[in-house]
Amino acid sequence: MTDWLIDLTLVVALLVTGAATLLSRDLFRAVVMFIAFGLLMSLGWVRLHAPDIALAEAAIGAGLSGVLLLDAARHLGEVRRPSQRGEGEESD
Amino acid sequence: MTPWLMAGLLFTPLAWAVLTLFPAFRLGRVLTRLGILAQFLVAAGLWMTVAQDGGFYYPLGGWKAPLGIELRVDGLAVTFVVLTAVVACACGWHAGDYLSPETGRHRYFWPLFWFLWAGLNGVWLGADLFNLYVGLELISLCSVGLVALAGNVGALRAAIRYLLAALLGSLAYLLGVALIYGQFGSLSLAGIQALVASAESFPGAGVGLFIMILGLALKTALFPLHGWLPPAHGIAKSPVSALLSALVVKASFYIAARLWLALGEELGSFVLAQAVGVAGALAVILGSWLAFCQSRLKQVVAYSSVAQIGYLFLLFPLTFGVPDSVVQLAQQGIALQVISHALAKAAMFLAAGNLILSVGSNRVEALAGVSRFLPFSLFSFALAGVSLMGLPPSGGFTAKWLLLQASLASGQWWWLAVLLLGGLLSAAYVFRIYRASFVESRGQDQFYHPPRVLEAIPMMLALMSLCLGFVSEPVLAVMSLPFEEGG
Amino acid sequence: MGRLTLVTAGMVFSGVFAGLAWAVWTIAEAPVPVSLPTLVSENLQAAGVEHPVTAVLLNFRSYDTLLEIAVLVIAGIAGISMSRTRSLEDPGLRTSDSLLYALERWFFPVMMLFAGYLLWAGSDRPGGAFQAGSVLAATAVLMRLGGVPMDFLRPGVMLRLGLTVGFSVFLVVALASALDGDVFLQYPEVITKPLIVLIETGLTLSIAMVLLALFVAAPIDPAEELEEGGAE
Amino acid sequence: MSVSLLYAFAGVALCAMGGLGFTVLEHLLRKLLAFNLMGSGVFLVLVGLAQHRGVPDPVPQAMVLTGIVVTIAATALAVVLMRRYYHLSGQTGLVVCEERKEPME
Amino acid sequence: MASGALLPVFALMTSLLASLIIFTLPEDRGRVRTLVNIGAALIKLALVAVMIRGVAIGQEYLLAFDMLPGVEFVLRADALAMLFAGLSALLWLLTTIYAIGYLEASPNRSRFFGFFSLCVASTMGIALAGNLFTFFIFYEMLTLSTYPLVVHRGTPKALRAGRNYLIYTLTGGAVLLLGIVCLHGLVGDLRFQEGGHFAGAGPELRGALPWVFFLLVSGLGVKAALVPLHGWLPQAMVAPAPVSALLHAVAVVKAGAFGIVRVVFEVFGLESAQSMGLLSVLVVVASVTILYGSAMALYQVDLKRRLAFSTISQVSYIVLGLCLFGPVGAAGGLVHLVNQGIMKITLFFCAGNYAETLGAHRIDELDGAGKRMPGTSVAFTIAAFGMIGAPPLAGFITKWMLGIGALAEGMDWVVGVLILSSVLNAAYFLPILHRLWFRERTTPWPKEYRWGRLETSVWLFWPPLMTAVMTMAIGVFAAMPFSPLAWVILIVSREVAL
Repeated sequence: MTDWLIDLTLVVALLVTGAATLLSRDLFRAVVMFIAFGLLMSLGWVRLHAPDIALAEAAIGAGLSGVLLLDAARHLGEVRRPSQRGEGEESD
Repeated sequence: MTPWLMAGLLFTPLAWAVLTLFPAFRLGRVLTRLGILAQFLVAAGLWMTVAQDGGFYYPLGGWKAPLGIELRVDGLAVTFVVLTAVVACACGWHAGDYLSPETGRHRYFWPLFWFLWAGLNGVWLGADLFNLYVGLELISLCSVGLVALAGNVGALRAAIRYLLAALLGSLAYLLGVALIYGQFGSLSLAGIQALVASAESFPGAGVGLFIMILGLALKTALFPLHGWLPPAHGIAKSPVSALLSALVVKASFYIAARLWLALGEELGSFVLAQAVGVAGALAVILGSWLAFCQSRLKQVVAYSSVAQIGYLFLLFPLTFGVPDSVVQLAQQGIALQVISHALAKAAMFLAAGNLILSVGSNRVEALAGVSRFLPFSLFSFALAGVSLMGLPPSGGFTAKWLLLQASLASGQWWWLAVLLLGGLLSAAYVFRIYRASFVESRGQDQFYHPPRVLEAIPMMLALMSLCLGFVSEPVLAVMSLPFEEGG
Repeated sequence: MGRLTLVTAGMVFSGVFAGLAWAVWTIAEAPVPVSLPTLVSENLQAAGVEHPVTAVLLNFRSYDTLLEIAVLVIAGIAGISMSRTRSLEDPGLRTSDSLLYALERWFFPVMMLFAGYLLWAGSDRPGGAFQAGSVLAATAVLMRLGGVPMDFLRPGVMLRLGLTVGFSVFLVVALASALDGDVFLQYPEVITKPLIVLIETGLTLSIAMVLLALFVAAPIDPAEELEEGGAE
Repeated sequence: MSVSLLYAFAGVALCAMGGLGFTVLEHLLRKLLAFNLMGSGVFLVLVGLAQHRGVPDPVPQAMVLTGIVVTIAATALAVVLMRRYYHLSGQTGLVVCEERKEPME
Repeated sequence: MASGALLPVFALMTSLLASLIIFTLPEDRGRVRTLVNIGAALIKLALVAVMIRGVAIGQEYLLAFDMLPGVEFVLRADALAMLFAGLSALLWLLTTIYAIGYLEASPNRSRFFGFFSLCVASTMGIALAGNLFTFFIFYEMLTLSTYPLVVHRGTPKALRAGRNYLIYTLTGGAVLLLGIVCLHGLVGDLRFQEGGHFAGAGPELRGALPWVFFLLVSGLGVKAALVPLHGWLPQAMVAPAPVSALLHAVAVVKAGAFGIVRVVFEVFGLESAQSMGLLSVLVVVASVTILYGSAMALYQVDLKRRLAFSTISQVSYIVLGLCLFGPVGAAGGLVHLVNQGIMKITLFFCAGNYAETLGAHRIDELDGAGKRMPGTSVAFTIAAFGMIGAPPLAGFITKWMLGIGALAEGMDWVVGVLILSSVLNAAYFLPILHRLWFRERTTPWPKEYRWGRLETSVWLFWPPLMTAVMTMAIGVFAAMPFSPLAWVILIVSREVAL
């Protein structure tokens, strides 16, 4: 019973963070939600008897891609006025 | 002998990919050309081995399916391996003279090219669902990297669009694999095929098959999921476009076709088969129409790929719920179509690249006077066009003939109209190019004349696609070779 | 994006959800004809490692792993081909964040140790090259954000060697295994475990390197040199 | 119904959510996030469905490990491309701002 | 594979190789090109002559291999093939000579002669094809190789004509392909066979065969310019004169007509086609085409356009002959394949001469041309009288045979058609002759060139005279062995078994 409760909570939390990732208006916030999602996923993998994946998910999913995306979110802010450069056909 | 051939096939491209990562463009070119020759010989050798002794399963790591990964080396697979060798040979050689060595990032063309080749070989031989997924991803990432090599904004946008589409497609495929694995507990295609044949019905796995085909259709750019293809193929460097159109889209189609032929009869449905066929028919007609409307030369060729891919998907309706003889006809027709389109489209893109190089513009109107001063480049383009139009004696014609026969024999006469109309529409866009080139506007020769090698390569490819019709029978004979027991 | 499109897409994906859920449900009800876990545990003896996941990754289905590393290397190559080629090291990036700076003192050595442990543990317990590699990469990314100079990230021979070392080792082993007439990737029985450990070490390095290279390959400062790139 | 199956259903939901986000969202980075969600969903289905009888199955687990690595490679490459694209064009979407662009040539 | 199998291949290859060599020649190597052109034409003529001799004594020339499982590529020299092959080999030689003179100073000659040879290679293939599949291969090759010739000048008008030409012929090709595939689906791969295949066809086939026949004939009818499928032909007149000559006399139009002959004689068989009621429809179409073409020709002021409509009308004589369901009528139709070719090529050569030498394109510009260019005008006159059907010229033979054939089969109304058409022929040719010989020139020629002693260039002067002489010879020596009529009677005797 406790197992079920834990798993149910975890699943709901997963879905909520996932939805929050997609819905949040602020890009930075979305990425933070995604990192949280990654951590929860990692827990989920533990619950699925997959410690290997859990470790990888924690390191990659939450850690690495989190940092990567955060860094990107910081730089890909708002739409800049486009530069004058043409679309470029094949330049040869 | 066979082990060494397999080694050559699977691992030389990988090794060459590592080797060519280190030197600069020019040395990479030399290395690549050596490797190309070796690979070509290996592919031809394997083809002859299989043509003599029949196909076999090759268990990697000594572990047989379902535990390990087996490669399925049969007539169809080796034919495609040889096709890849021919086209990659041509494109690689062409690229060596076409790409400018002065541009720094062009050096990365070589490793990506070799990885792509390795991935393609992996897919042709693959018989394990998950292994095919990895192979697909390998091919996709290589292709995206190659598209992005063009370096400008348009190329980046096209590359991103392509990457996103390819990733979505792969994920859909993987989801299907998850369902199928859940159902059967195995990843080996042959094993699953055997399980499916047992009387039960597997609705869940049917959904899996559907999703996989959907994902693969996205990766193959089946109408209406084709949006990513024209920008990517149109803007990439010409040898890259040639590789992508000739081989890369075929890889995902090949997987879809193998899945369908193995599992379609049991897991598929008539509606699904017809729906895929209708999408293919729409692709043929609308793709040709869009190709006709393009103002840029390479966009015309790219949209023509969308149209030609449509034909391939007629495989689905023509092999569902029909007698075995019809299945055979349709299968042979599609295989020929794949081969002839690969050769013709590679020739066309390479020739288009030469033309663009010569006239200095990508626009169709800029071709005025080309037929007078650059007849050779135009002629390779024209010969490739013959195959695309499905006119004799090209491989495109024999393919069309078989498909016409199959649709008649299956009683699904409505595909006849698609096949015939598609041929006429493709004539419309191909002849639009010729027409532009026959306009006499300039008095003298102001064009750049590309080196002979660049002109000779598309010509050879075009001639091959043209003469494929005459040798269709022996080619098909190798493809339908039976399996050697055990292996 | 109009409201109509949104509603349509919503409906489509509700349908997708329903269909998939139904498929999962029916599949769960049916018996599974083939049991791979049994097969794996039966053959674990011959695999050279005790941990089943590692055995699958590096022995039973090692070809997948080989191609997967190839995918990583490709992503790395494509990534550095896009970067400004002069240098991947960007001095402008270094933050003087005191927290990171403090972390550097004790956090990094611990992480290194942890990565090493994961790698070593892989053969009989959860852990292995992927985890170790990604921990290593994550650490390096943090170090880089913390301003530690990384000269080896210049796109020179060293970087490429680093990118491909794991892949090359794997490839050499694969080829060598066929030298005495066996099939590819079939390790000689006696030295299976050392070979796997060797491959894993190489992979760890390469995975870390690729991920790091991809992280730093992105152009950092949007303000600078807009003219660079397209026109060559 | 076992616990694993619950995760499989969660995976299905994530797939649908991610797919919706992937098609509807315009910002490239958001698309990428949606893609990652979808990927996680697929991995959950893969392992959850295979293990629904309670036996841990190392094969799908290994597959997911491979899948995660492939996904991170693709994600990282996508980020590189996107930032490069943004760097050159100032755009964060593929179609969004094309109307606002000044006429070219 | 004996030498017998190789002769048809050689005959094909001579022009194919010639075309490849010419394509690679640089523009300024005029001499080499001329040498290759004429050399290949002579070799081909010799090869065809050898084969004609062989066929006459009953020798078999056959090459066959599988192109697809169950689908053969067949080259075979039979009597009917030799009729067409002989015609095209002969006229190719003359047209090549003519074209060399005609295009002397114009650009793109390598391209032109390359495609020209390719075109003849396709014609040869059409003649030698041993089944519908092979026939189709060369039939489409012909379409492709004539397109560059039609648009050769690159003017907007030429490009437009080229586009229409393609729309018509490719659509026709698609319909033909559909017919061939349907036939293949019904009965498998069929070689052409004297007497046809369906003499004893069961009722289940008889239901489907008329549809197949309809598809085949309407596909072929596009090239044969049967009304209402003739729209492309008058427009294609913008092509240079040698191209028009070739298109009308041997290549495109004749390919269509020849295809219909093959289908009626050697696929369906004259008797079974008749018993299925297929020919009675065709005979009406042919009659309508004959009258329509002649009537339309009356209204044309451009000389080449008038000739074009005349072609539409004349080619249908061939079809008409087939449909008369009798050996005499059939012989009349077949012999017109040759007769019309020789007469029409003469007319086009002459029209080209007027255009090149005098700059005269319209009929009302020809006043007094007979004095300025007597040789050309004599040739034109002979051919025109031949077309009208004046004895003892070639055209008379045709009309005579057709008339007798129609009467023998009790189709008297056909004789009416023939007479009416002859009257119309006279009505559109005689005014031209009147202008040539009996009008005085009052104004200077639109654009005159002078070539030394002769009235025009040597290359342009002789070909029309030679064909004019042939026009007479065919009529006068109709009874000699190896004359077209004698050969046709040989064919018909094999087809219908008299």
